[in-house]
Amino acid sequence: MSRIGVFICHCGSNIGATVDVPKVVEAARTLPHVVYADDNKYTCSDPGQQSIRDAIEEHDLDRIVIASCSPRMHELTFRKMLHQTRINPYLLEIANIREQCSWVHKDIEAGTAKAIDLVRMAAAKIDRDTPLYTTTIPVNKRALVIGGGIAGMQAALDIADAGYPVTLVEKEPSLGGKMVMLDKTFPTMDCSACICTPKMAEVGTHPRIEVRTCAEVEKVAGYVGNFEVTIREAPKHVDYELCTGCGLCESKCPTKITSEFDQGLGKRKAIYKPFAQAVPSKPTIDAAHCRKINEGKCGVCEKLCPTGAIRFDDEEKRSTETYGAIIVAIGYQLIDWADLYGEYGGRVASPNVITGLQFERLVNASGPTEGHIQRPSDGTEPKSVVIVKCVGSRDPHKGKAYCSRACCMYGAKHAHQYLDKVPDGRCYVFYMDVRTPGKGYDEFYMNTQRDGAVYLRGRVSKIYEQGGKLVCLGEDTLAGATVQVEADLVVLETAMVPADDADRLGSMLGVTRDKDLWLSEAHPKLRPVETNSGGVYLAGTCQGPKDIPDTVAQASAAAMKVCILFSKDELESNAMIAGSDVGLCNGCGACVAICPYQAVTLEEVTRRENSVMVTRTVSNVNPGLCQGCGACTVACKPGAMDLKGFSDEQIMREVEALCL
Amino acid sequence: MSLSTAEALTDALREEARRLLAEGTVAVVVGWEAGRFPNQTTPAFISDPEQAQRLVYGDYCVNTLAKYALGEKAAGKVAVCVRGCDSRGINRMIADNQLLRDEVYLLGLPCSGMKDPATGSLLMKCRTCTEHDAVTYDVLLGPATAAGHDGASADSSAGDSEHVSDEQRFTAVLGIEEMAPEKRRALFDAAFNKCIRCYACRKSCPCCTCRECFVDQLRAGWQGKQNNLAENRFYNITRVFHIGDRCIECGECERACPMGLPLMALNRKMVKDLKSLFNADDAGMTEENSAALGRYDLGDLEEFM
Amino acid sequence: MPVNEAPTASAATAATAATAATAFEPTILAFCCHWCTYSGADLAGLNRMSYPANVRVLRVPCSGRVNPQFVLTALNKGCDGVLVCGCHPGDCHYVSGNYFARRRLMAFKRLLEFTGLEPERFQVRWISGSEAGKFRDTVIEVCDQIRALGPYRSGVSDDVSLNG
Amino acid sequence: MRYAYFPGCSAASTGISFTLSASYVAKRIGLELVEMPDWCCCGTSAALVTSRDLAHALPARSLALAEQAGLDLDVVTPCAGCFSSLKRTVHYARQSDKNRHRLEEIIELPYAATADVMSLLEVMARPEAMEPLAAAITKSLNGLRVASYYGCALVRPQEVTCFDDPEDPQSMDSLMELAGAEPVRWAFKTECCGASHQISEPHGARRLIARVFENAAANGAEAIAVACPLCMLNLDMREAGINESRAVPFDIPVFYFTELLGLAMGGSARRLGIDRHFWPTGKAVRKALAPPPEPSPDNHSTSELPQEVTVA
Repeated sequence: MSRIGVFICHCGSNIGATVDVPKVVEAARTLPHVVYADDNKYTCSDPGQQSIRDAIEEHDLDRIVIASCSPRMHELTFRKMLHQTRINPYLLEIANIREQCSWVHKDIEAGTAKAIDLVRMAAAKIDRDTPLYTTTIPVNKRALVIGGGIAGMQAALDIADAGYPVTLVEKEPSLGGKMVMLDKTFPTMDCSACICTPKMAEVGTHPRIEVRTCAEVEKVAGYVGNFEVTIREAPKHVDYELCTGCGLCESKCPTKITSEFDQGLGKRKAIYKPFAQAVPSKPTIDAAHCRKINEGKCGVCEKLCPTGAIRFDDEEKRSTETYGAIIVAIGYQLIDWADLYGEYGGRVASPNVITGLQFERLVNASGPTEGHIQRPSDGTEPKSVVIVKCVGSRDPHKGKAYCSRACCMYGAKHAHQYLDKVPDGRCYVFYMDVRTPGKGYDEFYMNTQRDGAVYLRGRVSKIYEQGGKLVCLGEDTLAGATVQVEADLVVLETAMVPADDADRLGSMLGVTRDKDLWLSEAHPKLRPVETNSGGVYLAGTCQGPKDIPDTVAQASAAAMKVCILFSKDELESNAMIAGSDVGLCNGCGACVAICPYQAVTLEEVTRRENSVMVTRTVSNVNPGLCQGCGACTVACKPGAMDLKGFSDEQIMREVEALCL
Repeated sequence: MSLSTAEALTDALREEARRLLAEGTVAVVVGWEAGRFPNQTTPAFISDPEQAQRLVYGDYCVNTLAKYALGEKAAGKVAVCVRGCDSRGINRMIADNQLLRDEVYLLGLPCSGMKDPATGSLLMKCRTCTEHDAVTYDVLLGPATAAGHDGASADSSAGDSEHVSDEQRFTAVLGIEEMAPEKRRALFDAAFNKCIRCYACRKSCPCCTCRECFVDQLRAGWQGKQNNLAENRFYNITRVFHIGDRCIECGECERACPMGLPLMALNRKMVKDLKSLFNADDAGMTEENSAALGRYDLGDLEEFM
Repeated sequence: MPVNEAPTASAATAATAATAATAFEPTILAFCCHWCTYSGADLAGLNRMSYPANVRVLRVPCSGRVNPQFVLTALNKGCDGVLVCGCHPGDCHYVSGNYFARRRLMAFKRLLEFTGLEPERFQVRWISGSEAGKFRDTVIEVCDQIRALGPYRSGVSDDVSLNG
Repeated sequence: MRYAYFPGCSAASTGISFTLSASYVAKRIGLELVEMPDWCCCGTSAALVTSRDLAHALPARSLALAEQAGLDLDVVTPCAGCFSSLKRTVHYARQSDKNRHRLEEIIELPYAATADVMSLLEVMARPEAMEPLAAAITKSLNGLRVASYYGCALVRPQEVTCFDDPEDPQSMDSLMELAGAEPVRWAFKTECCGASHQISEPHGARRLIARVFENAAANGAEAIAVACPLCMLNLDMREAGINESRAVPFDIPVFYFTELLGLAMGGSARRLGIDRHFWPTGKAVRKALAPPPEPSPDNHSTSELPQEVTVA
């Protein structure tokens, strides 16, 4: 028999003015199992809470109903109060007789009747409440960071500096991602390599960071605190223990292939380091183009290698390890504009129509042209350049509807760099709007205009080759005239789109994607680095287009979230979660598909039923993942699955109490 | 079907049953055996090869056998005679993780619709059946009817067209939908009043495979035990909601109901809605669980905004 | 008026029906999801809006938690109307709760109407945490509709319709 | 290959050489064109500017009459303007029954929109036409460098025309290649020729024609092939006028693609209507037919012109 205590709050006059509180107290006393009812001026105040604690002792109460303001206001307060008593903090029900009663019903009689009903409902429900306890889940204090760009590196460094071991998985042969490809970074124009390579070196040498290049995540199982991750490492064909990085092999290798790192503008060998400052600064063999591996000929590198580090028969390695948290930092890629913009030349466009990243490689001192801006077609220095912004961005008809945020700034940077390196050159920038939302951003844009960049507000309608020039037809909407510019080089600032494996990785980690396949954060404003999948965090452009300052800030934020998770040995799980009654469950699995958190799985159990040992599958809820929404309980026909705190019986009691 | 076809199929069935039982590939064969009168059959569970003689196949094999497999599988592999409805029932139970495909050995039999023992005309459930031939089987004991429809003797009202159109399939539902709300209320109140809560509908339904039905449990407010209109309505509507998105339209519930409640009208109302609202596919056609209420689509119709 | 008298209508029911005509005030149960509609209702209180007191709000974690059997129990035990409210699809705190709720309740609403229930007696509405006005207007609208319909008889012979 | 044929108003007037050469080629590849009974003006851009209903109803009337006559064949029309109007009507009618009923109401005829509409170019570029074309071609055009000019109406709007690539179409190029000419890769395949603006806004519009010639010349085109009487008119008739204000005049004759196909089938310039052009075509024809079986009479420019047509 439960012994219920009911406490009605006046909340000053907020409730008392339009609800006859003493009458409600009177009515409460008549309710079944209610052994004590009282009212307080301010229940949430300290004396108010003390009066409840005293009443619990004095009247040996075992569950409490508080009729006051909305549970959204003080449910937590009163639970904390119950922690200091012998009553389980979940044996508490709150009747909302302020926001949903006294404040909205002027007529005292109707208000009071409703308040009594609400108290009766709460008392009926609490009669069926059971003590609930949070369970604990062990937390493996090892982090996994996917993606070795600036986001992944910053996150890995922060976590490692906080004392936790990190594994950093990078698909390419070297860390650095897109940032290390850039020449300068806006708005301060400090050289990208100068600020990125030290970070790469720091990550490469950090005692608690294990870098795995040419590696990809293949499978993720488990849940927050206990992820079982399978990592597949592609064969490097070089033994990094022996290799000293002398580069002799690379210099002598006969095979030349277009370099992906140089965005197709330069060449690389079959055994290569993507760029000079690569970390790890050791080469890998590109098996697809290596003559020895494919045709059994050559093998020059093996002969020359002073330490015998070449391993032609290297195999791919798979390892499965446990991690407590995962940070996704897989970055972005540029949209494939050729299929979308036939008017700029499409697949048969002139080689002198290049993307922003290709321009970065041209202007970069360690790039294929040692920093000289040359036309890819004939290597001559372009005397006039046209920069076209929003190619694929803000264009729902042909490309993406969103703005890629960073192109206005790096567009201005490209103009500035060009005018800096070709003093007698002319630079035109076609734009719709110039968006410079950061510190020092607009000043940088003004400087670029002062350098002589001609900003023409209008879209380019057509680019074609005639007389050795690239004729750009467009308009200048401010002057109200069509414009024709003949340029030697055209730079298209193309849209950012998610990396190729974003979709695959998202589904593996249970992270939803938005309509453009960016990974979705838990809440756009309040939880930007978390996801709906516990223990999985986002950093950088994988969550949406952004520039380097935002990326680094998000990386440190994600790292902090991981550190919060690791600051406790165990994770306290949500108390009001679903649970399945093994006796009733026939393992039909209807509940499994409902759960957005993959918290419900079918497990095999062996138990004695009607004196016979039986093995069958039943549903099982993982307390670490279940968030307590209850959608699975409705899918369960026999009612085997029930939600603690909002169980079928509690709700049915509440419904009955309302109707009596 | 003609007498000669019936006899041929019966012999083929007996021969196959005897072989399977003799070889020990299956522990029991579930089929039909003759009842007291010529136009009657009753489910038969044969485990002795000699007894295979008792099996028959003809125009009056009205029971859908799928659910019996659950009861028999403890003894070992079960051979079940399957037509369109039975095979979809087997798929249903496989999709609901209650049965494994290799726990049953399916004997495919052609079906051109069974006859009502009382009237001799085609059963209502066969009149509106959309899938005469077995959708899955291990062996086919006769030519599939979809190809050759020797329905010379079949009741003409079934119409020769093998595929029943949606109008025919949902005639009962459409008829009731057109009635005024009060008349619909009166119709179903009268029906629910007659319900004696014998749960034959649940017993014969391949979707109803819970260990303990919500109706049998003792839970506050969950389900009154009284046999009155309100609690009968509660049971019937809840059962339809539980199986609505998995119903294979075999019509057994309505056929088994001693009080003649329009159960298929209720089930098919939900099947029709789920088909038009979320283009749910017909249940039990494959072993996958394609229950419409177990999934969602971002582009679903919106009517609650 | 719906044909609602069970064949064994007792005298008591006839008497209560007579008094009902004058002062019928419906009892309406509203399942509101904690994250959106419940906070929308609180906001209505914060803004001191006013709406009829016929509605009793029952808080559930998500509209996906609302089991059609709760609705049947409510109607059987004397409620005159049931309202289920939740977040707008896409805003659900639990990602997909209201998508499942939408499909279930669309199918269930048609099933109830098929067996004769007046459509106004069971309604579903997506109301976000900031739509206090929409919550008030919905409550007012539902109350007016059901007041016009009169008490709901679940058809039990010893029908104790709370207000009829 | 049997189609209903919608000639359009220019077929017997300004586009006569398109009709002559098209019928010449059609006969040789077994393309049967059955003229639609009592067809009327397709309304082209004039109707569209006036009222959308008018623009849809005019072609609908012709299509409905064809249906009534039991001519349930897809419709072929040589002129890009007619193609654009008829195709827009079929697209509008097939979008919804409401649209179709609205048309039926206006033209007071039952109209089921069963027949689809295709341009002559689209029909001739189809595989089943390419085989007989290849067979019928007896002489190669000796690598005559031809720039194929598609204009705007044949390929845009893509959702309605559903024909070839709106930015870089290839169908006419493949026909030219088949005829032994060398298709030129150039950038103004689908740019506007100024259409009727050449009349209402001559000063501004002439530049549109000039840049087409410029880009063709810059890419070494020796001739331009077109598939629309209006493109033909604007390019061929006004080339002389444009040359007056140029230091280095263009000398690029303009042909209907069917004329070039006809030449490759051994057709004579007179028979194909090539002698009716404004800009002299002799040099290009001679190169195409070298060694010329017999010197075709060279048409000298304006003197033979019917008096009423004077060069603007």
